[in-house]
Amino acid sequence: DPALIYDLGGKFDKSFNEAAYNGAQRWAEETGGTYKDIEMQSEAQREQALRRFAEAGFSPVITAGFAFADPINNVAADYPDTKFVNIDGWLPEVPENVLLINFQEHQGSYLVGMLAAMESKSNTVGFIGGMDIPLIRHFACGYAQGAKAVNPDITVISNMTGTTPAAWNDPVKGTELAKAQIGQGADVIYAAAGGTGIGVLQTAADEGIKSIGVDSNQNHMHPGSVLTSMLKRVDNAVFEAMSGGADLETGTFMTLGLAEDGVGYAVDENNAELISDDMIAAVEDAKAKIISGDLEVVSYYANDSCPALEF
Amino acid sequence: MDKMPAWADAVLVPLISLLLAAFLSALVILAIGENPVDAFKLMVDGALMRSSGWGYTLYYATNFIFTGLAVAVAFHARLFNIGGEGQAVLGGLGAALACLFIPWPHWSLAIIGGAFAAAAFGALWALIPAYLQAKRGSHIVITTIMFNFIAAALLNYVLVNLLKPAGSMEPATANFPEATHLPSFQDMFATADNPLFRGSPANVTFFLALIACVLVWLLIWRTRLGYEIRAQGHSETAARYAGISPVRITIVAMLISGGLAGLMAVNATMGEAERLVINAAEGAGFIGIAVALMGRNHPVGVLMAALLFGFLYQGGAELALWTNIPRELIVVIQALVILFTGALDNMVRMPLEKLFVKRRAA
Amino acid sequence: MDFLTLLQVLDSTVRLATPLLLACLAGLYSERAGVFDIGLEGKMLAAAFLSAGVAYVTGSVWLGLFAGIAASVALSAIHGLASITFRGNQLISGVAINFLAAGLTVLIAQNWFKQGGRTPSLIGGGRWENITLPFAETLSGVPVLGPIYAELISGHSLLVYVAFAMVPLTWWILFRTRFGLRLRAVGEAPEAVDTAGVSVVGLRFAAVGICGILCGIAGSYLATGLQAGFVKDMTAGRGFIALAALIFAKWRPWYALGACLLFGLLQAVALRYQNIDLGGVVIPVQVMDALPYILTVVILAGFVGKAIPPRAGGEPYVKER
Amino acid sequence: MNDTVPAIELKGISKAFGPVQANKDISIRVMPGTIHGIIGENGAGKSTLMSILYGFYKADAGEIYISGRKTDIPDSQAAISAGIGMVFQHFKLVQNFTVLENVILGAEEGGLLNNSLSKARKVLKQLAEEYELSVDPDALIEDLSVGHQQRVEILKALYRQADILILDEPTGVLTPAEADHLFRILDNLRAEGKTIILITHKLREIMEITDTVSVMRRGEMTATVKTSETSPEELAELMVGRKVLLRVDKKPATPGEKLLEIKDLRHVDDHGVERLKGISLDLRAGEILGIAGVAGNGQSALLEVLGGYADATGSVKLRGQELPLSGPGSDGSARREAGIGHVPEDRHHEGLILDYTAWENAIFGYHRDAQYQKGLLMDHDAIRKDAEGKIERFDVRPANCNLAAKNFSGGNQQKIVLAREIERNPDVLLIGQPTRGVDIGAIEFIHQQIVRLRDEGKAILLVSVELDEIFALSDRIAVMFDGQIMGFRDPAETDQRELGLLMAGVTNTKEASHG
Ligand SMILES: Nc1ncnc2c1ncn2[C@@H]1O[C@H](COP(=O)(O)OP(=O)(O)OP(=O)(O)O)[C@@H](O)[C@H]1O
Ligand SMILES: Nc1ncnc2c1ncn2[C@@H]1O[C@H](COP(=O)(O)OP(=O)(O)OP(=O)(O)O)[C@@H](O)[C@H]1O
Ligand SMILES: [Mg+2]
Ligand SMILES: [Mg+2]
Repeated sequence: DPALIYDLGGKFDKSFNEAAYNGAQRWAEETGGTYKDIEMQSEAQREQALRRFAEAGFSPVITAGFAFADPINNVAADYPDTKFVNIDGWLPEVPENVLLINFQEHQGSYLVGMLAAMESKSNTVGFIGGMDIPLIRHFACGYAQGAKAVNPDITVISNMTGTTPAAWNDPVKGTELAKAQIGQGADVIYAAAGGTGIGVLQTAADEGIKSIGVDSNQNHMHPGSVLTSMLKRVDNAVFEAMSGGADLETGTFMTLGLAEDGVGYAVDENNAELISDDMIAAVEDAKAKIISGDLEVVSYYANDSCPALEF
Repeated sequence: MDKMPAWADAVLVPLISLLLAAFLSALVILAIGENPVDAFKLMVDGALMRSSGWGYTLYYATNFIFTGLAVAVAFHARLFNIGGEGQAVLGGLGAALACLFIPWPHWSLAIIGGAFAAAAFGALWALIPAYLQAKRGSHIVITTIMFNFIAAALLNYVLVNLLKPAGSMEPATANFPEATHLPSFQDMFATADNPLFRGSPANVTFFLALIACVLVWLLIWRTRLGYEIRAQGHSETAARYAGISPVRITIVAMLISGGLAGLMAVNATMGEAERLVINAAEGAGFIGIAVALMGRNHPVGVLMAALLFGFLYQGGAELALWTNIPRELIVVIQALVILFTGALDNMVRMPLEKLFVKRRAA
Repeated sequence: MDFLTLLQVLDSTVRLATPLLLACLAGLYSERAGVFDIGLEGKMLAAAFLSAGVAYVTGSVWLGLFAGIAASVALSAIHGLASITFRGNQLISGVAINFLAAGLTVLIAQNWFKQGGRTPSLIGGGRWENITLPFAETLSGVPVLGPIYAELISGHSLLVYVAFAMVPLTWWILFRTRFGLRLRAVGEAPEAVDTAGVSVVGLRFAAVGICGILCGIAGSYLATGLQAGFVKDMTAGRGFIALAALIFAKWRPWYALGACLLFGLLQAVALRYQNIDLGGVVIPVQVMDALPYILTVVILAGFVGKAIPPRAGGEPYVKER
Repeated sequence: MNDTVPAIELKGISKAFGPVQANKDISIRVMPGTIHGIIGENGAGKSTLMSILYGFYKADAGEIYISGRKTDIPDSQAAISAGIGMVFQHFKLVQNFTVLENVILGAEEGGLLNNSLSKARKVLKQLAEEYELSVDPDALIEDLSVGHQQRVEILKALYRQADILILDEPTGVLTPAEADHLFRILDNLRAEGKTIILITHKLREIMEITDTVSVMRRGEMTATVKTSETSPEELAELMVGRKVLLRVDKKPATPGEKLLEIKDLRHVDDHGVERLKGISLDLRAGEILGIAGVAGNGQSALLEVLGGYADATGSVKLRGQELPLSGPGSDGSARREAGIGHVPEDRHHEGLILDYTAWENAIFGYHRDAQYQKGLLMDHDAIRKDAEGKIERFDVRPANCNLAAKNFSGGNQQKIVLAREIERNPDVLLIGQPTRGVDIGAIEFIHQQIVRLRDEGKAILLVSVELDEIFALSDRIAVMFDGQIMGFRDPAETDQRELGLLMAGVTNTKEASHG
């Protein structure tokens, strides 16, 4: 059986981890298979959980969150018969039995940035990140590029919640940051902040502005207020990994972008009325160009800086 | 005349308190729809029936021995050091700096250097509250609580702005050099055909903790300083009469206490993570309070209580792994142990004392 | 910083100061009566959880409030039992209560809602509405005072106004009523109260009970006023900041208001401006985070006006050894 | 008023604190309109008995009758309703409250304070005039002298319209003038028909003011007699259980060289009060200098300064060597090294660590001596042997050095302290209250030891509140009053009356005693 390990934010963070959970659920429903899952509570537990699952014969052992990359690197060699999968992680060398899956978040963020700029009437859009790490700057950078592509004069305000993992789980701060950005004129705010984002979306709904969700489809949380969600198809990744089972190809990096449907934006009944056909047309056009290579969204990782946004 | 024989005070009271805590914990497990007996079996199985389980149990116990001793030493001078967490955090910083910036040729030297740095940083972090208590009468409980938060902010700053390798996602230092990695129990005891302690973090620091137990015992019951610390703890006026300076004892006891708490970092950073992560102390500073209370501030008691909590921690992790019982159950058990052995001590003691007084009268 | 930004920062200060103020006043009652309470954090947390849980299930924020208060008062009762009835160590009891709340909230939340230790988001009647004070709209045009009234004073939830009203009320109770006189006396010299024929135990339990109620309101405000639901560990150290504020305020109600507003302001500023650039010198956000604690240590050290706690504080009242 | 029904009657009161039986089956009757004295040694159970009557402690057994009616007194409220007021040995006042607030506490009128305060202000003014009990109603207690604090306690009782007033050792902390004032007030109260119970150690006071007197010993009531039909000697005998013979056999002193020279010694305590106001005295080898004085006039401070745990200014020379009076080298261990031993006044809080075993206590203060060390550690065997010797020589019972100090009786605790200090053979021995709460047999032994030390050529500074003890032991007597020495006297050429006047601050004793 496969096993799934969530990161500290927990299974029901309405975001990243929940996307992983949804993928696993879908797999279970479609195949009738069973899987084991667990939420992390502390750093020291990571390696322990990996080992215990490997020893108990689970494979693949799928982990959500970059922080598992190092522990996997440590344990992979001890359990050659077990396949390990990690989402978002990076290792200089990928061991034989490990698969690392990454997403082109900047591409998806670019698209929702465009939508934000088209929606904004105040010419100001906001971004609220969780913990200030390169990954989140990577999100913000794509978002800012998308917004500026639509409207070069637009102001993009960006705030990070904090510098420690606690920043992923502080909705009170999310609310205050959202209020601050609204005060500065923002009328669309993109939250890439895990549980903190719940506070951001809530506040946007309370204050009558638009918000953009992240990772999972969060449109349903405040129908009519959540403009869209930047989908990071962690669910697909988990689904694929589980489906792969024993035959899963490992020892490599897998990168999922727009082309692979690994990222995207969500349109459903909750936000259909918010997004006009013109908006969809513009975004679909950009999406096609990105896939074809005609349009390049600069990655923050390329040289640890962003052409469209100062941090 | 004592109301109760010493053995009752040292063993019977904590034992009954512990049973009460265990009973309530069982009720909690029942309330969330699980079977306490199965849960207990699972914990025993995961923590004690496999060598790697022992490896985790002993790893956690090592942390708790240090922080428990830290609280105990301060208690002997009637100082409630609630700042073990902050002191351990600073200890981690000290150990990290020693490992990252000094080219140690071999782990045996690195552990000495790292331990020294960890103890020194922990002690220094305890020094300020100690000084303020001794010289200005600032309540040490409040100042050490404040210093826990200040330590967290400080470590956060240092990790994020100074020690984090460029491009890293986590607020953590780079990995320590190979030569500072301490031998784990696996390195020491596993053979080719018997992979003992595989993958578990227990390491040579455990022996350091045992040595610390012996040294603390010698210190408190066999040295002049310990004699003076206890005297001060029992009666400050008498201590002053005897020429024992309260300022000196307060500061020295807190330095030792902070140093012991800091030593915890040798286990957690050098022994386990092999780098410094943001919450390296993981609450062990607070568990030290429970450990010291249960262990009646005696190193042997602390050792036993630390093993018990190590078992709870590892067993709790196993529970979380295989059942729907969240790991927070351990926090609840810990709270109940502190409540019954510490705060509600008299609830058990008063009736017992009555019983003994009556028995003697009869 | 322009006027509007300033208003917003102050507005945020009011919101962030409210839970601090309620918890601080809670601690004030307890500690003025001689029972130290480092369990403010735990009581708030428990209240936050149960108020959110009940508000979600019933859809009534009022029922949520009462449930939150009940949870907090229950922990207060444990504290009272340990430190008043059984004359245990008040600090240890406080530590235990903090752990108990941290563990139980997640345990129960997980068992109840199966959402990883959080409650579902509250909607509609499960949350406190912001109250728009009369004429806020019409007056907002008036320069300076208009926006201050409309933005800063108006538009908070009921509990914010309750918190601020508690300050003069607490002052009046402590210094103008029989109950207040006895309460202060029992924190200074319980034997004087005892020999005056008033029950020390009764008074202390009353104080601890009030402390529980106020902590309950504080927790409810966090989960159902400031936020729309409970998440694990959502008090995030606010109980300890409130404790710091209490010392900073030297156990006095009006000073408590000042201290909580100051600490709230620090949080509001730290949130908006991660690193503050003071003409070349950059103050890192971590300094802002730690400032309440640092200030408290400075006050405790007696370098800036000494904080003298109630004389009998922290000691159980023991007549017979 | 019915003169045949007692105002108070206690029947068979018993009370145990854990294993300590503080009161054993005590019965007592107090007639209305009288002053009833209670005497007894320290720890005899006087305070306990009165606290039971006042509802502070709960008796294990026994009955209380007030004016003939059986009354339950489960708490102080009940006692107050029954018309009982009590002034405790240790005042029960809220230090940072005003006098007025303290007076109304627990006796407020209604839920708000305004009314109560203004009413109390009026009543207080009345009482002040009626009984010469004036205190500033708005002063904070912490700013008042002990005498005034005591007035507040009495006012508290009178404000509650107490008919029965209990005073527990009210004069222990008062100057003679204040004590006289208090007695005048008590006289007035008695004249008004109030009933008063007065606990005291001072036989003089008993003889002076009481109508009847009860004697307690070891938790039991040994006798109740009419004051007019007894004598101090008889009372003393009743108190301790056998004839008291406070004479010590000793040869005349042969004072030698000046060992200790004290000049202009001054000390300010933690509350900023000057406790020593320029003390000068010499102490010679082979003499016992007794210091007499009412408690609280600086004797304790003098011992603490000389013992090294209170800072002072001025000059103290030991064999001509200047001793530092503050900072490094001025602590207790430095003094011990210099050759000054010290038996402190309070064995429970200073002389002993009650939780330490006897052998640990036997080196307390000398624990840094090389003879008790073995390398880095303490040499427990050596210390035990040492302690066993002391215990044997001083006849400490039980002779078990592994027993915690708290498990010895007061007298035996005192012997442990004495053994420790005397066996050191210090050049100078400071002794405070050597026989407080100690039984007669032990007193004789302790006195012998002190005299033996003197005869060996040591200098002894003795502080005692017991004038009899001062007379019995001293070769020279100094009287302290208000932080100063009022004069030196030769015990053979003075008497208790003269010393009493000096203790009250009257220097012109010859005139006063004749006039
Ligand atoms: N609160 C208490 N708890 C335990 N034991 C007590 C308490 N109060 C008094 N005792 C013990 O009870 C006995 C009688 O004490 P009590 O205070 O009544 O004596 P007393 O006659 O008033 O003495 P003194 O003259 O010293 O005031 C003593 O052995 C004392 O140690
Ligand atoms: N407050 C107290 N707490 C505990 N034990 C006490 C207390 N007061 C007295 N004791 C114990 O009670 C016993 C009797 O003590 P107490 O001082 O009354 O003895 P005693 O008969 O008066 O002897 P001595 O004449 O030598 O003082 C002793 O064992 C003593 O340790
Ligand atoms: Mg007494
Ligand atoms: Mg005695």
